[in-house]
Amino acid sequence: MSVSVQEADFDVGAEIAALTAGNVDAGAVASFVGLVRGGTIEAMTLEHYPAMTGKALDDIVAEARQRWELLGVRVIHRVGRLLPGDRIVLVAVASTHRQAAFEACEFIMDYLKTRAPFWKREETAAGGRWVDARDSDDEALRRWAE
Amino acid sequence: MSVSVQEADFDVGAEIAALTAGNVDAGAVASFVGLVRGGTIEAMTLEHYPAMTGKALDDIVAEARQRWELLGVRVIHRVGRLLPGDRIVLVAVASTHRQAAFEACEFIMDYLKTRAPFWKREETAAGGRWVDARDSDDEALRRWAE
Amino acid sequence: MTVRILYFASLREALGTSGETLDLPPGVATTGALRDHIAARGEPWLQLARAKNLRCAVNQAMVGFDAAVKAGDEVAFFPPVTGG
Amino acid sequence: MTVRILYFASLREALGTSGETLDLPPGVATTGALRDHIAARGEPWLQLARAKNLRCAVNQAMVGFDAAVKAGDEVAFFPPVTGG
Repeated sequence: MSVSVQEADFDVGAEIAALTAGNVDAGAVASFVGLVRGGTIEAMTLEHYPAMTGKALDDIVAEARQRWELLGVRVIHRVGRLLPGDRIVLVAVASTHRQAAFEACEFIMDYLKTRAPFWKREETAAGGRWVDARDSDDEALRRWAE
Repeated sequence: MSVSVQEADFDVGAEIAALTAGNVDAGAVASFVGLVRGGTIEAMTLEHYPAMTGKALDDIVAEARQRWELLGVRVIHRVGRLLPGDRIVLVAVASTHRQAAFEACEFIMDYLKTRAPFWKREETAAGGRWVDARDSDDEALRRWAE
Repeated sequence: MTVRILYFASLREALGTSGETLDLPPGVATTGALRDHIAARGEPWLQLARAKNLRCAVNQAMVGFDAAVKAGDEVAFFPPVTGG
Repeated sequence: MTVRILYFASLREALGTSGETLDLPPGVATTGALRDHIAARGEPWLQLARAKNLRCAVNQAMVGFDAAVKAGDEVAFFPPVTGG
């Protein structure tokens, strides 16, 4: 199972290890963990579009597998209310060599950030507010255009 | 302590978690794990130049910290005899945003592959042989030239 | 013959509802036309016309505002996504 | 006045030694000149001249073959690195 959307936290080390277990060709695992930043933020709630989320993530992973020779992909995205320091997302990619693993991991994150139906709402002492999309995320996506 | 050279295995999840513990600005951790590939390889021995290794890795990390705004860097490289599936290297980089974390992690791996004094010797049923350097590693390094 | 419409995140809050079932009026055959049809109700629905970078999906796939809409479809309107 | 010389990996194996202490001969003032001086002994030391992409370090920092060598330095010769 390569994609999960869940309220529960996840075990980064176990997920990365599981990705290459028993696969003798796996020489490289690139991964990314996104966390709730603190500062003025007291909590963050992740809303999503349940009927679409899994499908959108599956499509992103399928697209990455078409572009690169990958031995394993794992995507976990949490939803619900999270606190500063909590993990939000894990993307881990196994391949024979590091270049494919790094590129595919970045590709999946860039697509996830702009195409997967998640929305963040921050709580601060001053109240709640929806996080604005960042232009830099759209720019990041553009480098993968063919 | 950001750099370790050791015979012992390491705990990827614990290392990644430690990198951001208590740092409220850390929103992103990119990491890389390199593993011994199997197939015809029965074992792999990592030789190094002990007096130079730690210094070379420290220099690479310092260079990455000059180029990107990083909140934490961890490099662990194993030496000695390893078996297929064993972890060889971990590079993990924490930053506020993902782009810096990914770029610095790739930069450190590219430099490590071409500048850190480690040498791999493979054992197969046919005997032992020293692994040849890959031209693609020199090419990977060139993209960071200014 | 109806369509199911869903609203998410700040748009859901601004509209005060997470969705509705709507008879597809004659002549409304694209996501853009459907958006304009709903916005024409006036406040708070004008949000749909005003929203900067409104996004939409038909049957759980992101599409543009020229995408076809037909009876039985699930159409979602939402602001740019911010997960990850 | 001597230099400490180290050999690693396949070069160490080919030479049959991991290092030596050598009197720095007059006129040998660079890593390249030191390499040629050692290679001039004949086999197996000719490996140093023959080796494709030989690398070297002075006092634990990688340098080119035009780098200065002076008494007391630690000079290492080795094949391209293959860690990671």
